[in-house]
This record gives sequence, structure tokens and C-alpha cells, in this order.
Amino acid sequence: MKQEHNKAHKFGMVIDLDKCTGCGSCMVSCMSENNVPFKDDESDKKKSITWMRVYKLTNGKSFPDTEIVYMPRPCQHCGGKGDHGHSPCVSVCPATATDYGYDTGIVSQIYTRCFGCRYCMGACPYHARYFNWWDPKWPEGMEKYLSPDVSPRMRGIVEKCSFCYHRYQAARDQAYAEGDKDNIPEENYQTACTTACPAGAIVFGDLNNPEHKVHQIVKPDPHPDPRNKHVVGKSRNPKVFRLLERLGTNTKVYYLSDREWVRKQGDNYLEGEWDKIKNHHGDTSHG
Amino acid sequence: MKVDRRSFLGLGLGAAAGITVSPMMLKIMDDSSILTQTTKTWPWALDHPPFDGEVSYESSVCSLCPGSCGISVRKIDDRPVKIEGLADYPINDGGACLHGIAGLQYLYDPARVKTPLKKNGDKFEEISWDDAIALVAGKLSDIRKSGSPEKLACIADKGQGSVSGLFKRLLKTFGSPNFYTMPSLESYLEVTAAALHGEGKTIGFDLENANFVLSFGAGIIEGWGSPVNCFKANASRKDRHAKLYQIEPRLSNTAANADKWIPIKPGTQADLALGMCAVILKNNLFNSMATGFTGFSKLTAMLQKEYSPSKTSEITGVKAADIEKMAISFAKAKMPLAVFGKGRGDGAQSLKEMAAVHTLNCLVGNINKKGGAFILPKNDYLEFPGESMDNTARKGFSKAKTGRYVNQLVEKVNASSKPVVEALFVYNSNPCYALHNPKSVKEAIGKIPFVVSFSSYLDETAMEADIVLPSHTFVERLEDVPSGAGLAKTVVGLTKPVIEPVFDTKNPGDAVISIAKALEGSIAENFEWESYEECLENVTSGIWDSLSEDGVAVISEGVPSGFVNVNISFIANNPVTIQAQGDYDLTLIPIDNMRLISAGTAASPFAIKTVADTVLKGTDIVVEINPLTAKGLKDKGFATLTTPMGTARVKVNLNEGMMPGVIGMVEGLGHTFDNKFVSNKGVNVNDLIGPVIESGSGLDAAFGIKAKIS
Amino acid sequence: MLPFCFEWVWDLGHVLFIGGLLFAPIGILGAGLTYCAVKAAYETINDSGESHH
Amino acid sequence: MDSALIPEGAKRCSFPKFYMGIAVVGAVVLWGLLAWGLIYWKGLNQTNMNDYYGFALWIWADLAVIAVGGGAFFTGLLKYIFKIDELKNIINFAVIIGFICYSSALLILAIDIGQPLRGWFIFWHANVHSMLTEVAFCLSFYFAVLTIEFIPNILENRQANKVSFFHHLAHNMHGIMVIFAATGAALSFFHQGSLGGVAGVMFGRPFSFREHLNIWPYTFFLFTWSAAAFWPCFTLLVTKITETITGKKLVGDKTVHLLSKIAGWMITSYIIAKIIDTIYWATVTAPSLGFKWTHFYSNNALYGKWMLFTELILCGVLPGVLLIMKSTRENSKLRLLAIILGVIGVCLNRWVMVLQVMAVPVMPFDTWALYIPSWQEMATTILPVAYGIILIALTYRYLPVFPQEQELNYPVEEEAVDEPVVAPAAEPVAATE
Repeated sequence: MKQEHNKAHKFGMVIDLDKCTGCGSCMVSCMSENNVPFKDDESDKKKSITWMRVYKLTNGKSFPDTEIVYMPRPCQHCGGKGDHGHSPCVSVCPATATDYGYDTGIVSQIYTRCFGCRYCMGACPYHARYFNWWDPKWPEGMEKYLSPDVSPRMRGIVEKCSFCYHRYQAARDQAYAEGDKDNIPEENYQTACTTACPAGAIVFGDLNNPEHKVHQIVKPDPHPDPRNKHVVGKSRNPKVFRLLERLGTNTKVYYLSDREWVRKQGDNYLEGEWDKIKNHHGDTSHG
Repeated sequence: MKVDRRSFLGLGLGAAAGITVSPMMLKIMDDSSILTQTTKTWPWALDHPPFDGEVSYESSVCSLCPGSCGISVRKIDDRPVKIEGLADYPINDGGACLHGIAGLQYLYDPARVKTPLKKNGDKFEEISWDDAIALVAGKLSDIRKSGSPEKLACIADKGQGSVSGLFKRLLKTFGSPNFYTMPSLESYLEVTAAALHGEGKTIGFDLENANFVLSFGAGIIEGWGSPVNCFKANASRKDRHAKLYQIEPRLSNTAANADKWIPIKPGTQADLALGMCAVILKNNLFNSMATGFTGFSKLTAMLQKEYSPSKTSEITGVKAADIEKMAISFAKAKMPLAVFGKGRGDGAQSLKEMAAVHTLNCLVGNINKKGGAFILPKNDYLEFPGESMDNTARKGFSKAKTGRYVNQLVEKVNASSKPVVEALFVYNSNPCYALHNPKSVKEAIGKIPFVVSFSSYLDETAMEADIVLPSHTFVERLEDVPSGAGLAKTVVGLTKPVIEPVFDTKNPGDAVISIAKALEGSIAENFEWESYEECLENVTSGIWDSLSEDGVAVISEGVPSGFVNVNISFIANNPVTIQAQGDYDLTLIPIDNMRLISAGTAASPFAIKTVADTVLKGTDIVVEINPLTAKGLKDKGFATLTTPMGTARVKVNLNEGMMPGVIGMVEGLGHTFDNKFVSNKGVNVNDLIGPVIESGSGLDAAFGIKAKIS
Repeated sequence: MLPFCFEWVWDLGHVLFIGGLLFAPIGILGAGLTYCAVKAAYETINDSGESHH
Repeated sequence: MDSALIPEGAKRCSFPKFYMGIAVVGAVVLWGLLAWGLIYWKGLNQTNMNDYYGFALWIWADLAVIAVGGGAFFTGLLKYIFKIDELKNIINFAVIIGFICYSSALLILAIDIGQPLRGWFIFWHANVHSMLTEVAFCLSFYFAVLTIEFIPNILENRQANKVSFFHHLAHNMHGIMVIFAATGAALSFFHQGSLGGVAGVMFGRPFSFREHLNIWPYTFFLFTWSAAAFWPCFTLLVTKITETITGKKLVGDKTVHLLSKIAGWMITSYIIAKIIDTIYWATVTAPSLGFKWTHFYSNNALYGKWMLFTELILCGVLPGVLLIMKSTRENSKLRLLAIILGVIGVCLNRWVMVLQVMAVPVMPFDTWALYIPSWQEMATTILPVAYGIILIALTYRYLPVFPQEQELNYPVEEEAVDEPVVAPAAEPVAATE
């Protein structure tokens, strides 16, 4: 069991917020890759399905010292406390419609299993889960561009980013066909947002594979954080952080920024706490 | 009685119990869930799940904007399902912008024109292609017979490429010089190059290599130039340790991403550039070649008098010390580059500003150097055979153009009581939306007796037309797509049809050829191609092999060589800086947002979906305003915005990234055609801004307009 | 969820949870009701219970 | 007209008068059914819920009715297991209230889910780690228990009881009621708790997250405890309302005082536990996740510290104390005040654990999300209230619900005069909230 675990993939992402321009390519690439529907008015962002959502963050200062950064937020594919696979959403789904892939680290969503109780949405602090409040409807003829790789969702169920799981399946099939099923080359499995990003701000790959760029940037610490035993996989790169890391969600989406104020926006800190913590960022390596 | 009731009750209970435990229940439950498994169940939803089939990829070029990116279209059998950036393409190398990725939504756009249309009263009726061509040709013949062929005009989106070439050729052999293009960065680059370096040239910016970019409001990551190319150049900046300073009144995405944001009073970029020139000259930091520029001494004298740091500071609102520091670091940088073209670079621009900024390049000597500004010959790969013209054509064509730019054409048409233009072709452009004061444009078009629109969509301008000849969209059409847009290299790509036309549309090239043939005589003689395809192969023969095999031909790459003549007398004369129209206290400026399209085409439903609720909320447009300026206005509250051109109900976004005294309104909203996903949302900022013509250049240089908000 | 179905796992969670909260209540309530009903039916036929109030 | 169905010796209002009242409440039911129909036909877009508010108004109502309906299980426990015989005077009514509350809860869940036809997946594809699975299991079976407990009461109807089989069945069910009651008590304990667990296990939501005691967060026990503590308030309140409307005394003072006393001690002990829990959460749990407790009560239009004060002190400590002290407990006005405060308190607690949880921003750059329910949501939330009123009216009219009714109202000989006014509540009293 232990050995198998070591072999398992752990797909993840690191997003360079200093490179991100907020252009929206990742969002649209995701929508068209995954047959995401659209409706007349999408300006109510609390009712707008965007698996990949780009948040606009500011440093809160006034003119002319104000700064902006864009933060793309796909599903964070949490590993849950201690990275044991009990993501906030997976552990609460009553019908096992969302599941944690121990071989990939990907949190799946089975649309035909979900009956729409929305407990997972309540459990997710990242608002990465979306409910189909309406029937998906395409203008006449437009359904012809739908991709057969991802089934369109019916109303009344929850959907979310799958790290383009169908692309993983295709890459895995290819690896099988080529006779080396354990070796999925980095470039063979890339999510739609990663490949679309014109700024190259998104890097995707296997966090468990030291040859992958994402591993090299993140340098995930395999040991629990000595300050918080629930946190595993903390980055040893001082410029890399995760969203709400302290909750112990153990996300697989990392963010990178040179700017301190940006890194600080990644989590909640009590007054004065950040100044103590920031110096310890990425120092928990155990060799 | 008692027995009856008892047995009845017993029977009922027994039946209920029986049904509950029988397999029927299981069957019903199982069916019920299967019923919900597919969207097919719901008649109002999808008819069927997407069909599977064989996967293939086809390469093409996106022509939605001047960026001209290579795209890879994933197909399932003959059905395109996804557009992605094409790896290794010389412009975008795999990247793609959201509009291109959403390209398939344009294919099935509800506003598409499905067949030729003829206006009958207020309504369009469908007609056949043959009838439509005959109608157009008949009308044109009448005009020609009346002896004033110059009264046929054409407005196209750009002047390059073989389709524009065919339009020009048609006009020329018909006898009209009145070919116009919509304002675009490409046209501004040519105008600026003409002013400083002579006719027939354009400017390319080597953003990929420059190590100090001084952008005078150019929205390098807002869609300026060739967007994806700029994104890539900008992203590599971090690794190259190159600097970007962004000079504009608003904390745009480019400003936010830049190393430094220098807020400046709207419309004073030219003055800042000149102030910096003055510092460079004063500190002897200019390239020795500069003394040989025509007008150098005049410029030096003028700058010393008019553009001292303190004076410049007063005009621009930028601190004098900052101006000096910035000018000195710019001049001392290894590969400095000053970039002009506010926003996307396709809106109104002032030649003074562009020339002043480019003078900075000239002074520091980065012309035709790595990381600098490249002076390139105008992209001229097309080899149309020489025209044969009859007398009427020659006479008409030799007449002066009605106006220099579209704006003047509109003005002239509106000013005259007699028809200045008898017939108008509108190709791939939407002047009734994209120009300042579209109301006057509509008025002018209404005065033209016969308007033919070559458009894929029933957009604002097509709605005003008498005949609509529907075009293939870029995924259905064959076309050569030359890059322009300030790229440091010259590339021609080939857009290829990746799907059979969905509707009864034609390649606009074919439409033009058909019209020409129907006009017969000397005009038809000039269009002796069987089809547009044959024409394209013919006129691009020099690069056709490369185009057809690789899908792209690189015409020039790398640093151009050769001496470049520089003439700075235009700027040395210190032309007047354009002022905003009106006398309210605040200034309204248009904002460029990558997720919207400011030119004629509307953004796709997907793109609109990505637009933040601080830009568009419901059907209300949201304007950005500094909290200091927004006295009494509440964030997310409604307000009335008034300019000399009109008023609009807007929502307010209190934004610290906006310079006090300035209101920002996004471009690209307020479309009015029939597509509920993108239209009737917000207002068109052009409705609130009127053109202000720059004397000398004749350009509409309105950077904004005075406004009040309450 | 039935034991031996494809999703069933033989672990403490499933045995305790599904057994204790699904099959146990069904069993107890079912058996209790059946007992009452059968006894009542028997009593009705024999009319051996208390007569009407 | 329906006199043959009315319990022997009981006085009820005239047939037309009764059904006029039912019709008025029935109109509200129809309104609710219309909304329900719309929601099923057009989907949950008929509500104002959104991706931030996946749980909203009616989930609060669901939790609230279950909290206040907890009386049935606790009364059953006390009467059948702990043999507190005095409670026989209210057990029928407690069971009916429980039945109404639990059927309402199930009804709300049926309306709430996006794919109602797949509702049974929760049993068929159960995830044993999910608190909601536990809720669904226990809720359904406990509802079955309540139905079993309710059946004998129905069978005691004058006409039904004439059927020999029903008579025997009712008798036999009474006979083994202790087994059902014990099963019900166990199930109810678990699902009251697991409803608390629903919020408590959400470790992504620092406002509701509570640390664990084995597999259960503290909210598990707090919910069970609070339901056991506050049900007498609700049962007494509904009894009081029924007494006011019928103009009769239906439950003896002795029983009322006993219930009040139970409530007083339970509430007080609960509120102490709740205050300890809150303090621990505010000083240990939340800060360990980077939050100062005031974060959850500031920067928004609704959720302020007043809410915490109201829930814990005004509607917790105060009713507890009022019901513990004999003098205030036996003062009918103060007792009424205390039970009303108690009902508000527990409902407020459920509101906080459902809606405030969703409203609180967790990501530092997120903002408070407030929402206003649509009329369809309100209608479907009021629907169970109206249905409860009708059911109470019907059971009161046709079933021998209150064993003490005779002795309290017609102690000596029958007085045929003074026909009491029996009109079911037309005004929407919070009968089943």
C-alpha cells in the first residue's frame, strides 16, 4: 500500500501571479473545453459557472499607491487534513458523487451521481463549486461545437473543475498503448487553462515527480508542517503559497509572487502574525 | 358494510405493501435515475449528447483582430469543437486570447446573417445571391452611367490583404478613390512613420528584447497590437529583468503588471514625452546621430522654451523630479523603447502624441536596433496585375478623396444637402458602433442612397444597409492574413476553412469578384479569376508555396538594416495639444478591457461571461471613479453621467486605481443588435464622446471628453 | 447500499454505519410492525383480545 | 355532519366553521404547493439561492423544525424508558408535533435537492463519511418511528377503533411502544447530532468548524442537547396557542410545570456548554486558523455581535433561569415569555449555523454575501407551517389527543352550554417552526 502511494501521481499547478495579466484566456479555454453553458446575464457572479475564476485583488491602498493582482482560481483539488484524501467536499458528499483519486490527487465529480444537495458547495471555502441552477441551453446550432470528451451537465447538480481529467485519461491511454503505463510525459497531460495561458503563468504537472517543472518550482515538503500537523506539502520556495493553507485543506494549486502583499492575501492572519510567519515561509524543509 | 370496509382497507394496504416490495419499485426508481442522467430527457435542453467521432486537428490563422495568431482547431469528424493556440507559430507560439478560443461561438452566433438580405421598408427580406449581386451591379451601373463613379465609397477594416485589395481594385477600376479604412493601430503606425520617416513605412516594436519599455498608455496586456505576442513579450520581461513603466491616468492591467505606474492627466502624454525629450537633450544623453535629424535644432530650441521639467509637470501632473529621473534612466538604458498608441491603439489617437513618443526613440538612437523600434517597409507581398481602366474610371479615380479619413467622410456627407456618396460598401467593419458619435455616422449612412454591407453578422452598421451580403466567418473562409499591429516582424498567415459554410454565405472576395463580373466591361476584365481562391493563389504567388504548405510566410524577421531618415520638424513646430471637448470638471476616458472588443465585432458570449461585475452588472455599465472625485456617490450605486454628447445611466465603481478627476468607461459594451448574450448590455462609450479633429493630421484625436456625474 | 454491491467496502465504517443506521432500524421497525400486525390479525380472527370498549 | 368522528364527549365547533378555517389555511398550503410545483418544474432557479448560498432559508427552517420537534423523541425517552408517567398527558401531542416537524423536514429536503428523482441515491450510494448521509438515514427512520407512534393515536378515532383489527393493532403497538421509542430515541439522538455535525465538520468554514471528539465535532452534541433542551418550550408554546384558540385548558398545570422545569435545567446546562464551546472556538479554534472572532460579526449589515448576545444570553441564559426558578416558572406570563425566548433562541442558533456560515467571507479577498429569499422559498417554507396547523386542527377535532381534556374542562357534569370557539388559527402563528 505504502509503495503504491509513492508511485501515485499528484497532479497540481503553480500559478505565477506576477505573470498573470487577468486576460481571461484560461477561463474561456476552460469553458469551451468542458462544455460549460452560458446564459443571457452572467453578471451575477454568484450564479455564473466559471470553473476557473479570476479574482481581482488589491493591496487596499489609495491612489496612486494602489496595486492590483489577478488570481486565477480553479478547483484547488484539496487533499484534506494531513493530505489523506478527505477534501472538505469529498468527505461531506452523501452520495459519493465527488471522490478523491488516490492515484492522481484529483477530486472528481460524477454528474450523474450528484442529486444536488449542495453540501459540498457549503463545505468549499474557495467557492470552486458551481450549481446548475438552470437547464443548460445553447442557441440554435451552437450545440454543434460541444466536445464529446466531457458530458454536458443537467440542471440541479453541482459541477467544478476536474483538472481536465479527460485529458489525463487520453494521456494515460496513450501511455498504455505505448507500453509504459506509469510514464505519462509532462507535456502529454496539460489542462486547457495551462495550454491557453498566453503569459505562460500556469505550470501544471505531477507534484510527486521531481522532473516536472511544477515540482521544481514548488518543492513541496512531504512532511507535515511542524507548526500545523494538518498541513502537508507546504512549498519550500519562500515565494510560493497556497490559498487558506492554515485550514489544512492541502490544496494542489500553488501561487507564486514576488510581492509580499500578494502572498499575505493567500491566508488569514491575526494582527502581527504575518510578520512572524512570513520569515518562516518555506523554511520547513527536512532535507 | 363492516366487512366491505375491512376488506377494502385490507386490499388497499396489501396492494400498497405488495407494490412496495415488488421489483416494480426497483424498476421505477432505476428508470427515474436513468431519466435524469442525460440532458436528452429534457426536451427544452440539449437534443442529444455531443456525438463522438474521429479526432483531428487543423491549423489556421485567427483573423478576429489584427493579432493574426496561429490556431489549432480540434475537430470531431467534420465538427470543430475547440480552438487553441498553434504551437511554434511565429506570432503567438501556442498562446491564444479568450476571443480566439471562443471563436466557434461566432460561427453559430444568433446574430449571423444566414443568407443575402434586402431592405424593404424597415425590414429585411431574404433574397438569393444571384439577385443580390444583380441588384448591386445594377445600382452601381446606374451610378457609373450618371458620370460620377467617385460617388461609390468603401469602408473596410484594414487596407491590407487580398480581400481589401479586391475592394480597392474594384473601386479603382470603377473610378473611385474613396477607399477608407477604420482607424487601427496599423494605420496610426503608418501615419507616424510617414511623419517622421517618409511614406510607405510602418513601425514595429521589438518588445521581446527591449529592456526598458516606456509605454505611453499602450495597453500591452489590454489587447494592444498583436495581443498574444505582447502577452508573451510581457511575461518574459520578468526573466529578462526588463523594466516596464506605464504612463496613463488609470491603473490598467498593464499598469498593475508594470514595474512602475506613472499616473498622468488624460491627453497630456505628448507633453510628457516632449518634456522627457527636453531632459535628454539638456543632459546630452541623446544619440550622436540625432544632430543630423531634420529639425533637430528647432526642436531643441522649442523644447527648452516650452517643456522645462517644471512646466511639463504642471501640464501633466507628473512630478518634475520623476520626469527627469525617468528620462535619464530611459536614455541610459541598454535597450530602451518608447511605445505609443493609447489603450489598444485602435481608438482615437493624436499624431502629436505618437510623434512625440517616437521622437524619444529617435533621440536615444534605438531605431533599427535590437530591442528598439523597427522602421519597416509597408507590408507589400501582393502582386495584383496592373489595372486596365476606361475613361470613366480614370476620370473618377483621379478626383480627390472626399475626406482624408472616415471621420471627414461622415462629416462631409452630413454637411451636404446633395448626396456626396451615392453608394457605400462596408466590409468587415462597424462604423455605426466603433467611431466616436455613432449617431452622426448612422445619420450619414442613412443619407447614402445605397449601402451594401459585407458582414457576417447583422451588426449596427449592417442593420443600416440596403443589401447585406453575408460573409464566411474566419473558420469558414480562405484568406491571407498579414500581420501588422506593431510587430517587430512581418508575417503573412493563411486562414483556412475548417468547416463547410454553415449558412448561405460567401467569401467576401468571391462576392467582390461576382459584382465586378456583373458590372462587365473594363471592370470585369480586371477580375478574370474563376474564384477568390484562384485570385489568392495568383496574387500571392511569391509566397504561395510557403502559405499553402506551412500556413504562414515570414517576410521579414530580426533587426532591419539600412539607414533611416528622421525628420522631426513636425514635432519641432510644437503643434497644439488636443483638448477635451466641453467644460465640465471631470474627464471621461474610454477604458480598454481585454475581455471585451472595442472594434466593430462584439465579444462572444463566453468573453462577456468573464467580464467582472465591476464592469457590467446586469444590463448596467459600471464606471470607474476615484472615491475622492465621487462626492456623494455610493459604490455600486446608480449615477447619471453627462457629457456634451449625451447622458447615460451608469453604476459607480469607486476605484483607487483611477486618477482623481477622471471617469473611466469601458469600451465594447452597448451593442444593440440581436444577440441576447452580448447585446443591450451597458452603453457604448462612443455615444458619449464626439470626435475632435487634430489640425495638421486630420485624425480624430479625442482622448476623452469633459463630463459630470451625479 | 447492499453488502457485496460494487461500492460496498468491508470496513468498520460501512458495517457500523450501514448496519447500525440502515439495516438495524429497518429490521427492528419491520419486525415490530409485523409482530403487531400479525398478533392483531390473530386476535381479530379469534376475537381473543379484549372486546370493544 | 362529522359528529360520528368526533371523540366521545368532546365539544367541537360546528362543521362549516371548522372547515372555513381550514380553507383559509388551505389557501396558504395551495400557495406553497404552487411554489413547490414551480421549483420542480423550472428548477431551483426559482429561489434566490446562489453558489455562495447553497444552503439557505429553508434549510434553516429544516433544522429549526427538527430542533423544536425534538420533543417527540425526548418525551418518548422520558416516558417509555425513564417512566416519567406524568408525560402521558402530553405525549400524544408531542408525537403529533414531532410528526409534523419531521414530515416537514423531509418535505423541505425533497424540495431542496436539485434532482429529486435521484433522492434515493443517498441510501443506495451512501457515503458513510458524510454527516448528511447520517442525517438522511436517521431522519427517514425516525420519521417512520414517529409514524408508528402516531398510528395508535389515529386508530383511537371513534370510527377506526370500531374496526376490530385496528383496535387490536393499536393495542399491540402500545404494548411494544417501548421498543419503538428506544429505537427512535437512538435514531433521533444521532440525527440531531449529525445535523449539528453538518456544520461542525466543514473544516473549510472556520465559522462553523468545531474540533473533533472522535468522529463527531462538538456541534454534534450541542445540537442534540439543544433540541432536547428547547423542545418543551415549543411543545408548551403550541399547546398554549391551541388552548388559546380552542378556549380550553388541555394540559394540566402539573405537566406544564414539569415540562418547564425539565426545559429550565436542560437549557441552562446546554447554554453553559454552548458558551464554553463558543469561548473555546473564539479563543482557540478561530485564531489558530488566522481569524479574530470579531471578524465573523463585523463589516456587514446583518450579522453583528448582537446576534451572539441574543442567542446566548437573551434567548439562552434568560429563559433557562426563568424556567429554573419556581416562582417565575409558575408565573404563566413569565413562563410564556421564557418559552417564546427559548424557541427564538434555538431557531436563531440554527439560523446562525446555516446562513451565517455561508455569509462569512473565508478567503481574505472575499466579501460578505447576504441574500434575500425569493417568494417561492418563503412560500415553501411557510407551507409546512400551514400544513402543521391543519394537521393539528384535524387531530384535535377527531382524535383523543389530550387525555386531560375531559377532566380539565368538564369536571362535574356535562355543561352543554358555552360552546367554545374552535377556529383553527387563521393568522399564521408559528405553530410548527
